[in-house]
Amino acid sequence: MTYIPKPAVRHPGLGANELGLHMRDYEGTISTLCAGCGHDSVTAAVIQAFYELSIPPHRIAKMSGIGCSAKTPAYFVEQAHGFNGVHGRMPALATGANAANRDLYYIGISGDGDSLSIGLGQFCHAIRRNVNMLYVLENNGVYGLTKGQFSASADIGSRSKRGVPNKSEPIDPVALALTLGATFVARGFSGDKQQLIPLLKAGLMHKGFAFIDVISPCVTFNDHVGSTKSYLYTRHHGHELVPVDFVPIRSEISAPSNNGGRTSITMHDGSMVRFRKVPEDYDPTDRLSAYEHYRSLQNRGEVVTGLLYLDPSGEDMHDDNATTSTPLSEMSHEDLCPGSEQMDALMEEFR
Amino acid sequence: MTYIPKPAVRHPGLGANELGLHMRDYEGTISTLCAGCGHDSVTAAVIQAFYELSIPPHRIAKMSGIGCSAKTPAYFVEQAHGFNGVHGRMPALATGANAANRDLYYIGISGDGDSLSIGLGQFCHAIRRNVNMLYVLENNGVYGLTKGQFSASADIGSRSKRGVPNKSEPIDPVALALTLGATFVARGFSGDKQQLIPLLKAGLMHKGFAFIDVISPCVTFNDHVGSTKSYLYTRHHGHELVPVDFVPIRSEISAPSNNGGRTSITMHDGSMVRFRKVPEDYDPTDRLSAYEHYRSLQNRGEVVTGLLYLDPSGEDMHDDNATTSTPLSEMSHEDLCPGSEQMDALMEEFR
Amino acid sequence: MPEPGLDMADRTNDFAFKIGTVNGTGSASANGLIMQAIFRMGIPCTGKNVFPSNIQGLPTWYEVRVSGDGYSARTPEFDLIVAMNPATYERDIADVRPGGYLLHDSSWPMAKEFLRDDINFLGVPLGEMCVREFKGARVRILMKNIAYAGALAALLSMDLDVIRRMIREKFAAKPKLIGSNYKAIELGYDYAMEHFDCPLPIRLETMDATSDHVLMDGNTAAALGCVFAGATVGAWYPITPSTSLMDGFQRFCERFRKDPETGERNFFIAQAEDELAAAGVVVGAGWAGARAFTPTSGPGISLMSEFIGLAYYAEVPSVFVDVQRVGPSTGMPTRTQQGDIAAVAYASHGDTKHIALFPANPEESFHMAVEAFDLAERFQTPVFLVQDLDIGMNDWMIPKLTWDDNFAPDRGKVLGADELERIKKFYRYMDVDGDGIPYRSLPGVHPKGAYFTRGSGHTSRGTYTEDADEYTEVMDRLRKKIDSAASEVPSPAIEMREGAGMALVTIGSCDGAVREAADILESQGVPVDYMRVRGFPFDPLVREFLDAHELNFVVEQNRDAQLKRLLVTETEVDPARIHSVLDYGGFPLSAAFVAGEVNERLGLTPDDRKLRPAAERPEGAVA
Amino acid sequence: MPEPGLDMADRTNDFAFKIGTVNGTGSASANGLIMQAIFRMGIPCTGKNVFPSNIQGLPTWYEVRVSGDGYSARTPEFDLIVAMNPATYERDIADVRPGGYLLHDSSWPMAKEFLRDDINFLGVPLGEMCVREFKGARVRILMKNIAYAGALAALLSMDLDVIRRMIREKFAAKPKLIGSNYKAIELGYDYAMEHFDCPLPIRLETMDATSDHVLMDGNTAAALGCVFAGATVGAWYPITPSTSLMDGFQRFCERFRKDPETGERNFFIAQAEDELAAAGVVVGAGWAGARAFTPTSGPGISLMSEFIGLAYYAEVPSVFVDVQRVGPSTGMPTRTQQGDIAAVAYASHGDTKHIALFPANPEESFHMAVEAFDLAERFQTPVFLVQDLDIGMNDWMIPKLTWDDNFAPDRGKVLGADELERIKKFYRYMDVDGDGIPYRSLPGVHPKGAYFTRGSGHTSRGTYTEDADEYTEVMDRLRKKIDSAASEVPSPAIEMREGAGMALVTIGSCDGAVREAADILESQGVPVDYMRVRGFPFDPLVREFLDAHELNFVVEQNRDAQLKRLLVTETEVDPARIHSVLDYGGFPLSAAFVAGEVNERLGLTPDDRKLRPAAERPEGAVA
Ligand SMILES: Cc1ncc(C[n+]2csc(CCOP(=O)(O)OP(=O)(O)O)c2C)c(N)n1
Ligand SMILES: Cc1ncc(C[n+]2csc(CCOP(=O)(O)OP(=O)(O)O)c2C)c(N)n1
Ligand code: SF4
Ligand code: SF4
Ligand SMILES: [Mg+2]
Ligand SMILES: [Mg+2]
Repeated sequence: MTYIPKPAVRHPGLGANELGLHMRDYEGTISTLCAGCGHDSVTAAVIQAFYELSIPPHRIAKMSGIGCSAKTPAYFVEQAHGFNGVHGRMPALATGANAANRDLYYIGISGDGDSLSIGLGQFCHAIRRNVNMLYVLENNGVYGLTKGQFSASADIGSRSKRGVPNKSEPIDPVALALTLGATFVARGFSGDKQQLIPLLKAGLMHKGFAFIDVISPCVTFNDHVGSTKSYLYTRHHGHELVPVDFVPIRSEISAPSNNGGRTSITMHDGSMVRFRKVPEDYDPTDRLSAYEHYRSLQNRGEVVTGLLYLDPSGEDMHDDNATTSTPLSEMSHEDLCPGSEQMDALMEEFR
Repeated sequence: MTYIPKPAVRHPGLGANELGLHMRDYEGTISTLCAGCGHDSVTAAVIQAFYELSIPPHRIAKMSGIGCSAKTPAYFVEQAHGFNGVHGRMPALATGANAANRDLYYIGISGDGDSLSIGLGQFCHAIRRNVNMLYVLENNGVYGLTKGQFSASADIGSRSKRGVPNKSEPIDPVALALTLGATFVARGFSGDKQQLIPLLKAGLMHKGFAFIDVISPCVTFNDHVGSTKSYLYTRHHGHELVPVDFVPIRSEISAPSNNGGRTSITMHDGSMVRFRKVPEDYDPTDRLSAYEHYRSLQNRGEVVTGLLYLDPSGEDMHDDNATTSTPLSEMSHEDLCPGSEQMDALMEEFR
Repeated sequence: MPEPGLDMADRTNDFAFKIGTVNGTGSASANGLIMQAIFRMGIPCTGKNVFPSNIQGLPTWYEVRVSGDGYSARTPEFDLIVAMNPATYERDIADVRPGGYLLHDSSWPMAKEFLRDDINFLGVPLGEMCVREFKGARVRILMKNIAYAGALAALLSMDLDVIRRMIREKFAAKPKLIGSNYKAIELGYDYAMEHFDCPLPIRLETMDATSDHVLMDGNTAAALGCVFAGATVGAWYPITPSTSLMDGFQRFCERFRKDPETGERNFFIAQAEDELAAAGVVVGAGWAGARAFTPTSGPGISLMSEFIGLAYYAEVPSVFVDVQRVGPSTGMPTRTQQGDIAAVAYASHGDTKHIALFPANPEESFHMAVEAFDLAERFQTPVFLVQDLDIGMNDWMIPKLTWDDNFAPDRGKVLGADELERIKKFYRYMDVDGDGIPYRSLPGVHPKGAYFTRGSGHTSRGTYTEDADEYTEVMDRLRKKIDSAASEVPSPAIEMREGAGMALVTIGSCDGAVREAADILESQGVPVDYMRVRGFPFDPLVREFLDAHELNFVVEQNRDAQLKRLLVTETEVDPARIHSVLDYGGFPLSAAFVAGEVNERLGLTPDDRKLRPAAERPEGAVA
Repeated sequence: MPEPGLDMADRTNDFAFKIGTVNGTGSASANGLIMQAIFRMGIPCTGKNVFPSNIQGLPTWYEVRVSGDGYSARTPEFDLIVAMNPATYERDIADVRPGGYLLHDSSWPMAKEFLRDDINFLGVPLGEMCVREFKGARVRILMKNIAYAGALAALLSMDLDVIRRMIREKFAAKPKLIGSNYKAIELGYDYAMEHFDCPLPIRLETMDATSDHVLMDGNTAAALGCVFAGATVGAWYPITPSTSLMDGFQRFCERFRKDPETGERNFFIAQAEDELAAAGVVVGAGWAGARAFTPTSGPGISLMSEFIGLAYYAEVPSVFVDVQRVGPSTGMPTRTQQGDIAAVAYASHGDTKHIALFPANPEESFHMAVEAFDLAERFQTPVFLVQDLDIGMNDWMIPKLTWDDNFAPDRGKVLGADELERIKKFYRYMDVDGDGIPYRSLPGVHPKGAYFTRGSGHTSRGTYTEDADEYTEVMDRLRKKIDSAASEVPSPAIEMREGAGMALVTIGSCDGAVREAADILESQGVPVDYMRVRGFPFDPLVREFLDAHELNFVVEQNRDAQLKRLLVTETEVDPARIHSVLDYGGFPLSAAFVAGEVNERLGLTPDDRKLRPAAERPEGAVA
C-alpha cells in the first residue's frame, strides 16, 4: 500500500541462523512510516538482533503503546505475537503478559511521548517492578504521529540550540532509569547499527528490565522552538510558504561505521548532535558513577551512548514473587483449584 | 467529632504577626488523623510557617489529592481556599489554579502513594513545568488511608531492615526531584519542627516548584515486610492476637531540638532511622554534587535532611509562558475579547 | 435500676441492636464475638458495619439483626443500642425505638438533656470495672469491649459456653490471653445479671437454623471464587471497599497455591501503581492466557475505562470486580450504593457493551466470580462482577459454599499448537462458527497463531484497516457476540405469588429487603411478584416478566434509576410500566422503606397499612 | 482522446468529485486552491478530507461537492475522480459513477485490467510535463499538484483569474514562487483545453451565493469561540481529530491576546502530560476563576472521566470539547463517528449527568463554544461541546461569523469581595435561591469566601459528611440543577412540512444529509418533519415533538443507537415510536442513504422510489 519505496531490510549475504531461519523470517509487514524515519532503522536493528540470537519468532511478544514508534512492532518478526495497546500503557500490558507467561521474550517499543508524558508513571513502575523485558524508547523529541508537538524530551538532539535560559529541564529517560534503579541502562542511536545491535542483543538476554534509549530522529517534524523554518511556525503563520502536508522524502541518518569515541552527526534540520561512546574501560556496574559520568558529559553537551549500567545479579519480578517456574498460563486447573475437600474444611473456619 | 483528644496546636506565647493575626488564625478544623500521626506534626509546622511569614490566609490555596496526608489541608488555615481533589492528581489542579491566578500562595500536600504511585507522572511533570508552589510530600512508606499497604517509597524509615537482596529500589522522591530538575529540593522530618519550619518558609518564598519530602511516620501501619509483628502479618494469619481494628494511641515522634548533624531516631515500630543534616558549608546550588552528596550518604544508610538544592534564578511556568502579570482570572471580558471589528477582518481571511 | 421491658412485647429471636464505638478501639473483635455467638446458637443473623473513612477516632457502629425467620435486610429500627461513644450519645439515644434499651458505660454520669423516658437506660460501669480489674491502657480499652459483650450476653441470653469456646479458639495460639477475656466477659455478664431483669424481652433462644451455613463477607467469597476458578494473576490498586477482596485472594493463595516445600507460588499479585495499570496488567495477562482479575470501586472503573474499551474491541478476556461505594467522585467511600450500574454496562467511549453479573449476597459472589472467568474466556471480553460495600464488607449468613470437583473451566475457543499446526491460516477475528465468537491463540504457542492485537481498526483477519466495511463487519460481530451472552449470564431470580397484579424488580444487595417487602405487602393484602436481575445483557425472561406486569416497581440504590434506565433502553419495554423506588443515602436498604414507598405509590394512606409508617424510613430515603 | 460527456447530462453546479493522492506529497494546497476557487466563484461547495492515520506514504482523498442548491452533505457518488495515486487506481476507477470521468497522470500507461468502458479516462501527462518544466524533486512533486488543479480548472470551467489572484495572495510573502505556480496551473489548463472537450457537462458557472459566507472547519470555529468567550486557560494532550482546535486557539491568541509591546500574553496554554492532567488543569483553573477548556477525543473522554465526576460533584465550571472519531478504543482516528454521545451524557461512575451541546456545523461550533462557557459558569458544572471529525476538520461553507460587542459573559453566581463582606456566612452548596444553583466564591478574594472543595461527601454548607440526609440533600439539588438546564441549552432545530405524518430526528453533523433526505422524501411524495437535537438535557420540546409523531426515525452515526437510547430514557417516550437509522463506517452521512433506509422501513420497493437505489449506499452503511 505504500507509495514511496522503502529500502528493503534484507541482507541476502547472511545465511541461516542456528534455527535455520533467515533474516527475512524476522521481518514484518512493510513499514508505513515516513521515508528516512529513524524508527525504521531501529526496526532493522531489532530484526538483526533477533536473527543473530536465533530466537524462535513465536516465542517473542512484541508490546507497544500508540505512536509512530508504537507501530513498528508490526514491521518486525511477523510470526511473533504483537500487542499494540493504548497510548502510554504498554508497561502494564507487558507486566501482565509476563506475569502470565514468564517464558517468552518480551520486547516493548515506545516513543518519548508514550513513555515520558502519558506513560511516565507506568515506565517508572515497570523499572521498579523489574519486569523481565527489553524496553526500547525510540526517542525523537516530538510526538510524530500527532504531527510534531514537542515531547517531554524535546531537547534531545538539539542541546546546542537551547535558547531561553532556565526553562525546565527535559525529562531525560537515561538519568531517570539510572535514578530509579533500572537493572540495565543503555543508549543507542538509530543511525549506528553497529553499536545498537549488540546493545539490543544484550538487553534481550538481560534478566530483568533492560532499558535502551535510542535517539531516533523524526525526519518530518524535526523542528526547534523558535526556529522560523519549523513546521509549527509555518503552520501558525497565516501565509504558507510550503504546503502544510508536504513531507519531503529523506534518507535515514547514519553514523560512520567505525567512528571512535566521539562523533558529530548532522540531523535533518541541520542541527549537530555530538555523540560520545562510553570509554573502553568503562565499568557499568556502579550506578552512582554511571550517573556522574553520564551527567557530566551531558553538561558538556555530549550525548553518551553505549551500555551505561548493568546489574548482573539476574533477578526479576518473578524472583521477587517466588513465582513457580511453569508459566502460569500453562498450569492446569487441577494444579490451581484447591478442590472440594479444602473447601469443606475452609467452611468450618467461617462458623 | 474526635473522641481521642488531640494536642492543641496553640502557642499562646506567640503574639500577633505583621498582619496582626495570631497563630490560631492559621489553624484549621480539628484533625481526624490517628493520635501521634506524623502528618499532624507537619500541619503544626505549616501553621507556624504561614503565621511567621504573615501571609494573608485568604491568599493561600491549599491543594491535595486523597489520603490521610491529603486530608491535612483541612487542618490548617481555615480561611484559605482548599481543594481536596482526586487521588494523585493534585499537581494538575494546582497547575490549573496557578495558571488562572498566579498571585496566590499555593501549597500542595501529598502522600507517597498519592505522589509516587498513582500520581507519579503528574508529580514529575509539575516539576518539569516549574509550577510556582510549595509541594510537601508527607512520606510514610505506606498507604495510610487504605490501611497500610506498602507504597513505592516503602523503604523510607527502614533502610536498616532491608532483607531480600536485589529487590528493586524504592522510588526516592528526592533523587527523582534532583534528576528531573526541580528548582528547590529539600527534605525534612515531621519530628523536627526546628528544621522543618524554615524549610517550609523558604519553599513558600521560592519562586518556582519547591519540593520538600517530609519523613512523616504512620503510627498505625508502620510495619516492615517480613516482620511477624506487622499489621499485615496479623491480618493474614488466621488467628488474631490483637483485634484488627485496634489502633493504639501513641504520641508523635520528635527529634531532639538541638541535635547536630546526625541523629538516630526510633520509630514507633522500634526501627531506627539515622538522619543526617546537610553540613553548614553545604552549597545547594550545584545540582550534580547535590545528587552525589545525597546518594552517597544514602548508600551509607543515612537519611539526609535539609535544603539540598536551590536554583535561585527565580523563574516559573508563567515566565516561560510570558503570561501577563494580572491574574488571568481577574481580566475583564473587554481585555480578552477581540471584538466585532477583528472578527469582521478575520472573516475576510476565510474566503 | 430502670424498668426493663417498658412497652416491649416478647421479641425472641426477632430484633435488632447496634453497638456504637470509636474506630481504632478494637471493638470489631467484641462485635464479631457477639455476632458469631448468636450464629452458633443456630439463630439467623446479619451484621453490618457502619464505619467512617478514617483510621482512628471517629464514630463507628456495628448493627446486628437477629431474625428467626431468616430476614437479612438492614432494619433502621433498633431495639437496643450499646452506646460506647460519648460523642454519639445524643444520636444513639434518639435512634432507640420507643420502649427499647440503651446500654452505656455508667462510669461517668449521662448528661441530663439526653435522657428520654420512653426508653430504658441500662448503665454498666464498664470503664470503672476494667480499670479495677486490668492493667495498662491498651488492655483496659480492649477488655472494655469484651465486657460489653458480656453484658449483652446476659441481657440477650446468649449461651456463655459458646462464647467461652470461641475465646478459646481465637486465642489458641496465645493461651494467656484467654483468662483476661474470660474475666472481661464475666465482668459484664455478672453486672448485668445482678442489676437488670435478664434476659430482656428481646432475647435469644437456641435454634437449629444455621448449621449448614457460614458467616462470610462478599469480598472473601469473591476472592475464593477467583481462587477456585483458577485465576492466577490478580492486579489491583487499593481502594475501599474492594481492598479486602485482594487481601482474601492473597491469603487463600498463600494457603492453597504455594508449594509447601519450595515456597513457589502458583499465582502472581501485582499491586499496581494505579487503576489504569491494574487494568493493563489484567488485560496483558488475559491476552497471554492467564485468568486475571482486578477488584476496584467506582473511581477505579472511571480510570480503567480506556483499557476496558481496548479489551472489548481487541477481545481480551478480563474480569473486573466493582465493589460499589457511594459516588459520584470520591463520594462516601465507606457507604454502600448501586451507582455504577450504568457506568459498567457501557464503560469506555465509542460503542461498547459489557457482560455484567450482579450478585445479591456472598454466596452468589462466590459462584458469579467463578462464572465471570468462564464468561470472560468464552466471550473473550471484559466481564464485570458488580457488588457493593454491603455485600463485600458485611457479615452475611449464607449456605456453606461447596465445590464440585467435576468443574472444568470453560477456556473458550483457544487454539492449541496441534490445532494451529493443522489449520491452513489463522484469522483472529473471523466468525468461523457463525456465533460471533472468533478463535483465539496464545502467544508462544505456535508461529501460525501469531497475530497483531490492536485497539485500532482491524479486519476479521486481524489486519489493520480504515475501511468502512471491514471495520463494520467486526463491530457488527461484536454486537452479536455480546448480545448472545444474554442467555448465558445468570437468569433472573423470579418469584411469583398467587394473585399478584404487579411486581417488584430489583438488583444485587437490595434482594433481602425487597423480598421481605413482598412479604409485608402480601400481609397487607397486596401480593406482588418478584424479579431480581442477575446478569447483563438481560436474559429474554427479563423483558417477558416486565411485559407481564402493568406495574413494575424497580427498586435500586442510586439517585438516577440506573437499572430502570438500562431496562428501558435494552428491553424497549414501555417506560410507563415502570416506576422507580430509590434509596441512595449510603445505608443498606430496608424492607419497611420499600413497602412504604410502594404503598404510597398505590395511594394507600398510612392507616391502610398494617406495618410501619413511612416516617420510619432510613436516613436519606427518598422516592 | 476519449469522448467526454458519455452518458452524462448537464450538471452545472451540481456534482461531486474527489482527488486521490498520497499523504505527505503536499496536495492539500492544490486541493484547497480548487475548493476556494469554486467558493470564490460564488458557488456553494463543501470539501472533505479522507486521510489515513499516518504521516507519509498512504492514500488520501479530498472530496468536493458542488451544489448550487446549497446541499452540503457528503455524497458517495463521484462524477469525476482525479487519481494521482497509482496504488488506488483500481479503487478510484471503480468509484466513478457510470458516465463519469477519471483524470489521471498519463506519463505512464494505465494498466489494462483497470479500464472501464462506461467512464471517460482523461489522461494528462502531469509527471512528464513537470519534469520538463521544473527542476528538483521537491518542486516537481509540488507543481504536479498545482498542474492537476490547472487541468481541473479547464475541465470544470473555473475562473482562471480567481485562481491567479489566490496564488498571488498565497505567496505574497514569497513572490518568486508565484511564477512557478502560474506556470503549473497553465500546464494543466492548456493541456486539458487542447485535448478535451472543455468544459465537461459537470461544470461550474459563477453564482452569487457565497459572498456572505466563509470556508471554515469546526475546530477553527470552536477555537474562535473560546477566544471570543474569554477563555484564558487551555489545556490539552494532542489527539486527532481535536489537535487543530488547540492549534487554532494558540494562533488566535498569539494574534489577539498578546501585548504587541511587551509580548505579555493574556492566556495560558498547557500542553499537559496526558488527558487526565489536561482535565485537572481545566478543573483547577475553573475553580480559581478562569474560563478554561480542553479539546480531546473519545480516548481522552475515557481518561478524563474521573475528573469529570469531580467537577460535577464539586461543581466546578469546565468546558470539554469532544471531537469524536471512530471508536471504540483507538478505533479509526482519522474517521468520523458519533460514538461518544452516551459516554459524555453520563461520564464518570456514580450518579452524574452532564450538559452537552451538539453543533451541526462550524457556525454552531463557534456559537456553542461561546455558550458552553456561559453554561459552565451559570450551572457550575462540566459542559461538553460534542462535535466530530467531519465538523472539526473538514471545510464547510458557513455564513460569516459575526460578533455582538454587547455580549456580556454570564459568569454565574460568583460572589465578589464586597458581597462576601456583607453576608453573614457563606455556604458554598446552599440552595439559597431555590433554583438548585448555589453561590460560588473564588480563592484569594475574601477570607469569608474560603471553603474546602472536595469530591467526597459534603453538606450544603460545604463541610465533610457521611450522613445520608446531608449527602442526599446535595445530590438532589444537583439533579434539579442539571435538569433545569434543559430549557437553557440550545433548543432543538425543528422544521415542519405540510402533511408530514412522520419525522426524522437527528443530531450534529448528520444535519445536512438528513435535511437533504427530507427533501428527497418529499419529492418522492413522503413529506417528513425534522428535528435536530442540539442540547442535553433535552429541552421539553424534544419530548413533545417525539410524542407528536407516531413514527420517528432517529438518524445517527454509531452502532448502538446512542441518541435513541438517551431519548428513550430521558424523555420516557414509548420506544415503539422510535426507529433507528444508523451509519457508522467512518464516513460522513449521505442523504441517499438516509432516504433509502426510510423508504426501506416504509416498505417501498426500489421501483417506487424516484431517486437512487439502496445499492448506492456509502461504504459501511448498515441499517
Ligand atoms: C489516550 C490518547 N491520547 C492521545 C493520543 C494521540 N496520540 C497518538 S500517538 C501520540 C504521541 C506519539 O508520540 P511518541 O510516543 O513520541 O511517538 P512518535 O510518534 O514520536 O514515535 C499521541 C499524543 C492517543 N492515541 N491516545
Ligand atoms: C482513584 C483512587 N484509587 C484509590 C483510592 C483509595 N486510596 C485513598 S488514599 C490511598 C493511598 C494513600 O496513601 P498516601 O498517599 O501515601 O497517603 P497516606 O494516607 O499514607 O498519608 C488510596 C489508595 C482512591 N481514593 N482513589
Ligand atoms: S512523523 Fe516522524 S516519527 Fe513519525 S514516521 Fe514520520 S519521521 Fe517517523
Ligand atoms: S493511618 Fe497512619 S498516616 Fe493515616 S492518620 Fe493514622 S497514623 Fe497517620
Ligand atoms: Mg516521539
Ligand atoms: Mg503514605
